[in-house]
Amino acid sequence: MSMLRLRPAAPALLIAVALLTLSACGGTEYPNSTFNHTTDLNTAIDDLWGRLLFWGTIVFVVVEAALVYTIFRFRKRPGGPAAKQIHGNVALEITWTAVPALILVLIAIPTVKTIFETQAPAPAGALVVEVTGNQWWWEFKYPEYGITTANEVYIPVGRTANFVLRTKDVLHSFWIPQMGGKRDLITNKTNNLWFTPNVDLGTNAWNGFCVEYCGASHANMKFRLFTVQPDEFESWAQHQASVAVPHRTPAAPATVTTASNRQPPAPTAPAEPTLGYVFPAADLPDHVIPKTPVPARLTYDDALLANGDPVAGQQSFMMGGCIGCHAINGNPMAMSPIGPNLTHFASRHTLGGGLFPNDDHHLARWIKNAKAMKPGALMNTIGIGEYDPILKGPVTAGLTDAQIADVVAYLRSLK
Amino acid sequence: MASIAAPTTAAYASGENENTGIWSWITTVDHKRIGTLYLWTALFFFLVGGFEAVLIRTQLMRPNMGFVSAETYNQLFTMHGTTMVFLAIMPLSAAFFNYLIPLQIGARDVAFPRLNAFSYWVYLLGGIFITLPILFKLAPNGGWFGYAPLTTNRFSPGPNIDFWVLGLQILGISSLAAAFNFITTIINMRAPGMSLMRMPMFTWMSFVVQFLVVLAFPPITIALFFLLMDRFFGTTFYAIAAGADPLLWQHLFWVFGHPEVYILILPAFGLVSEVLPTFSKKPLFGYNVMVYSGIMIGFLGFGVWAHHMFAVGMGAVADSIFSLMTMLIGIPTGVKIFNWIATMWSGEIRFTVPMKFAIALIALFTIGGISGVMHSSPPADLQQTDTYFVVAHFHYVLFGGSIRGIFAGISFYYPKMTGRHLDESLGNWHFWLNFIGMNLTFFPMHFSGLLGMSRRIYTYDAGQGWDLFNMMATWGTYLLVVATAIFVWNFVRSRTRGAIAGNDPWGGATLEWSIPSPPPEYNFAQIPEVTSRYPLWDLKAPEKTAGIDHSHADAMTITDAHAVPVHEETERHTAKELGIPMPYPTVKPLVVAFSMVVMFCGLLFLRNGMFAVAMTITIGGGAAMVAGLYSWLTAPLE
Amino acid sequence: MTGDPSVAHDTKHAHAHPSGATYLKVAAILTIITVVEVWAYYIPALVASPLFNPSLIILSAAKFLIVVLFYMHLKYDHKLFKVLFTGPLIIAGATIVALLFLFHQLKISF
Amino acid sequence: MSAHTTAAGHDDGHVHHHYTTTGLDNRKIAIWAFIGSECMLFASLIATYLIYKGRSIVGPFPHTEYVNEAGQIFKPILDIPVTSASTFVLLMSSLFMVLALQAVQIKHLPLPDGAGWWTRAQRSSQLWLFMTASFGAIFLMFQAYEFTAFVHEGLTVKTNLFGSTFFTLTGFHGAHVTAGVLWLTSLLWIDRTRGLGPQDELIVDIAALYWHFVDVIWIVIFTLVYLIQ
Repeated sequence: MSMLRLRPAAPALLIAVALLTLSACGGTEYPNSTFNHTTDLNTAIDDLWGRLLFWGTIVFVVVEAALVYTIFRFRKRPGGPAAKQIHGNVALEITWTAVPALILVLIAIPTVKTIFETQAPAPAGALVVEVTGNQWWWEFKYPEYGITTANEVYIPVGRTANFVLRTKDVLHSFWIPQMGGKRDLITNKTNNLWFTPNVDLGTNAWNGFCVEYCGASHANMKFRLFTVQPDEFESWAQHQASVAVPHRTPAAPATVTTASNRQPPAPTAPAEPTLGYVFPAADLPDHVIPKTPVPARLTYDDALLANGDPVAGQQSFMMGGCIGCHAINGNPMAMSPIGPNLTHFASRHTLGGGLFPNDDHHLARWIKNAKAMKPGALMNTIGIGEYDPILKGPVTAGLTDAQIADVVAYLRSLK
Repeated sequence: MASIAAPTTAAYASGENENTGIWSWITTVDHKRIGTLYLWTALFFFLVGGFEAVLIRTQLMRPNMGFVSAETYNQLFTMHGTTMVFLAIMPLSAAFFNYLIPLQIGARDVAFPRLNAFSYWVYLLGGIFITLPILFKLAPNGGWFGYAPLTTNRFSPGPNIDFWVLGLQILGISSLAAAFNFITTIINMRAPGMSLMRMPMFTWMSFVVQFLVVLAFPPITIALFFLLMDRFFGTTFYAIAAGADPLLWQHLFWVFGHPEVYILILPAFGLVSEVLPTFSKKPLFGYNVMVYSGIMIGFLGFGVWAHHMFAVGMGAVADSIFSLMTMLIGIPTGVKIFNWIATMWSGEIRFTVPMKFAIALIALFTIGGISGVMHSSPPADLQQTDTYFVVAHFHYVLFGGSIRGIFAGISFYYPKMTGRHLDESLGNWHFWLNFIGMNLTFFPMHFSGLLGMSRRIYTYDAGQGWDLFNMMATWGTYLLVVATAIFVWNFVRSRTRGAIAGNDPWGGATLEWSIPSPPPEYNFAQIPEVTSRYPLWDLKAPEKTAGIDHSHADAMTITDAHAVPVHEETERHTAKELGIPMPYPTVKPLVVAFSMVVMFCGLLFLRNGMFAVAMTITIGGGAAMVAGLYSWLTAPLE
Repeated sequence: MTGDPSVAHDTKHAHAHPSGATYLKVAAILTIITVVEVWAYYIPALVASPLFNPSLIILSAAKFLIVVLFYMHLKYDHKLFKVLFTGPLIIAGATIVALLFLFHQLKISF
Repeated sequence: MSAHTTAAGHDDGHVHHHYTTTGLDNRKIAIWAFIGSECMLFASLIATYLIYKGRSIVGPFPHTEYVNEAGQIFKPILDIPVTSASTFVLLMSSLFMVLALQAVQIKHLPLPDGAGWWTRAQRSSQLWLFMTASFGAIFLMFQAYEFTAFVHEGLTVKTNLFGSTFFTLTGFHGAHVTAGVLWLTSLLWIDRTRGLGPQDELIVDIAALYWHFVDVIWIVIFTLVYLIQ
């Protein structure tokens, strides 16, 4: 991008537009680009956009060139010609009314066509994903499979995904820039957005955002979309639908992610039930891995995490008030639908509405003081002694750092 | 510039005249003084809104910055929008309505001088009311659009939104009162012979704007009233549990919000339509078409509101209709652009500072207009709405368009208002730094938006491909700070140090240039009889207006016995010397405005359950307002 | 009001207001329409008819028009007032209708 | 809202007669512009009422019976006979208003010989102003009665969407009537202290325009809210 912004160089702006538009299609440097042909929806939109950009560029060049030429040619010069007193011209007025009108017709026809195509009811056989917006996280339900999960959504390539959009509180908007347009989640109303990821898209991860201002942590209401192969999807879905059984990860380092899950069940743990497919952590593209800094004032000794005991953690989870909001299928005590469903929590790559990587380090701090980790977070402050803005004082009935390590161990075992 | 009037003007400009005490400003009903008050107040709020923008941009300079907290950021972007729309651009336009309309139509004042003072005081007090909470971190935080149900008690339990609801209600009253006043003024106070189709283009565009205000503000008044009732009295207009439909707010808001866009831009269009002909030494090209296109823009403006809502799922039919209506509005807007260029064509263009701003408006508004057409296509808009692409779009329209028009207007009319010129070289610095800074700030936002960056986020993650564009935008903003500082310095300094300007420093065509600078309190010693669109060119450069229809007003309609042919007035007298009755200065409009604001303030106490206190203040304020009103209405004007 | 009393006199006579008898007649018509409306409300067969709502709206529009034309003497007054009133009225009416369509209280059938 | 109506209506005193372009009085133009604006105000209120019509989750409802979970029965709440009466009252007040204006216009004309009571009455602006204001006040009493009755029957602004929209719409109208009654009372007071004559035609005219407008709004409300189901 040139920093040159002088008016006589206005066409430079245009070249910059063109260059950037082209480079944006590359995708690696601009991981949330809207110029894609990954689905039927964004192909239709991008075709329309191409037309708009084409005519927009022509109008831009014509107007700016006419302007620059006029002010250059008719600048006042010593000895130059006197101004010609023209008051108007009917033919010209008709021309520059009719020509733009014609251009608009050329835009309007495909626009209306695309509106009706993209807003038609989703084709039969579409995979229904019920999306519920919450301040500030996403719930995804697959009625076909009986799955409830949060902030991470898997869809198979080649099959139409029909997102049924609702909100539990204020307005939100569901947007995966690389997949197509956005649609708002409106209180007391159900909206739809559907698209079919191309078969050749491959297994990939994409960013999703809330794009309707929804309060304090609007910026932190993100999610991830994984487009996977149909068999991978089936595997994932079958496992997600199962009840949660803690899976021990023997002798794994505290910050281990789910990298090992893709391998077939390890021969050393034959008693464990088969884990389903999870998007391999090693394959996660950089732009879907959150880099949000942890607030400096929130301290936690990571050494404690090595001694976390999942069984004690399960107890603390019950006693520490967690079940007031969170559900874990298979745990009859934890059934509350208020917060994110944690059934296969450890199979997720992010936590806190896509704000942090789902590892021990971040999870411990999140449990200790979610409100410090995420502005306005509705989750209670759990760590004893942490300041709580609602109590307007330190938390007295909560968990110690050691207990938090246990809860971390428990949650991270829910693969 | 050497005219016999210069010494008098110089003496006046140095403040050697009476009636400059603070009390004279508080009690003034003179449209020029009220215009000046509007100008200074609105410029102050413009700086406040700009300062908020600087904080916003600093926070967004790099990913994951911690310069301000999320809550502070949300208050900042809400107040930036609210301030710029309601406290800066609209009142800057109002400054010109006040100052110029009576001068352009050859009147001695507006139709209702005291109502005019009332409008200003309500604006000032409302502006303070809505701005002050930011000092206590209690500023509104629901966005300038205030979408329900986020703004209801359930999701915004603090007093922040109360300030917003009540503040906008107060400001709406100011705008409405002013609009009734200017509609009446323009219809009924024109000099003999000044038919509608002879009005200067600024007056015409302002005329259209007043109708937009009169028709667009009631829906927002009602939408805000519903929200006020919900927040204070537990009604269910936006209550989720009662089955309310939050789209009600959005529709009512945008029924107001879209005409509001034209309320913000049309006065700027009017101003540049004055500047361009003057510095091209040619009459405005296609005057009639310019008038009709302005009316068309205003009229169609009421039929396009839902294009702000393509993502809400209105259905294909509604999307298509609003899309087509929106595209339609591009036509009269384009016509204006072409006519401006044709106005300069074959002229003798002088690149003064106001002319540069006017030309820049054409160049930059065109960009905003083109991106506007891009949003008008709903499927494409689904990739654009609520992203930085839209932020880029409306800043090209408002900062590239409205603000540029206003700066053109300020530098053009500063000599008329103060009797002195702004410094040309400081003006050039201001212009170029502003122009570069503006493009550096907002052009990259087109890219960050289309590359997936959404609006209203206080932070963004690293590695999303947006870093460069945000860095550019922030540096552009800093450049704008420098440019604005130069402008402020120039604006303040030139009041006492600028070169003396005569009646007509630029060779203007319209009546305001026929009287001394600054204009005497009575404006015109003798009301001129107008015979064409360009009365002063008829007098001084008749070759420019040779092709235009001239006619004297029908003798029957010249009922002002004192009307005389258009002439230059160089002598400065007092109204008393000339025997011109002037309205009495009065503090009553301020009293009424103040008690009305007190009445609204009372409601704030309901939040703390202080019912008795709230009712005492509200009823007390209301009673004082009614008493003030009676006293005002029963006192003679002049 | 104008500076010249003779002109003021002229404008006043340019639009003669209707007489007291006209006002009484108008009042009678308004009363009759209102009585018809309320009467229709109590006839179940009429209420069930698909024409009930449209007829009531037409009757009320007629009353509206009569008051505006005669009592607000828009019929006799300066053209300017007609413009100042009908312009906003049209925009207001169109806005109501558009909103009712958008909220599916009125349906478009294709 | 009414604050600036009155302001617009009465500003500029009654003393000087300036040149105006159209020969019309500024105040009359302003009041018509204000009425235009009021059209949009009431359009927003009426549209909201109609949008929420039939969308209330719980009763009471305007035209249909409602049984709540506890088995409590709520009758259709609108009282058509009472409202028909109040509608008639408001219509009549409009008639009195035109007669008041006429009285101001013709009171200076000499009475013909043997003029009957009607001819004499037609010249009494005080009578008609009083009647208009009183009928306005009676209308307000009807409304106060209606509101109280509804609250007793279990409908408040908080109950449901119907309650919120109904009370706000009719309440807004009621506030306009109240402002109008105050305005008319002020005129009556002026009439009693110094007498209104033909030179005051305008200030009565603009009050009348406002009053009739408030009346036509009620005509619309009566049909759309009360009669249509």
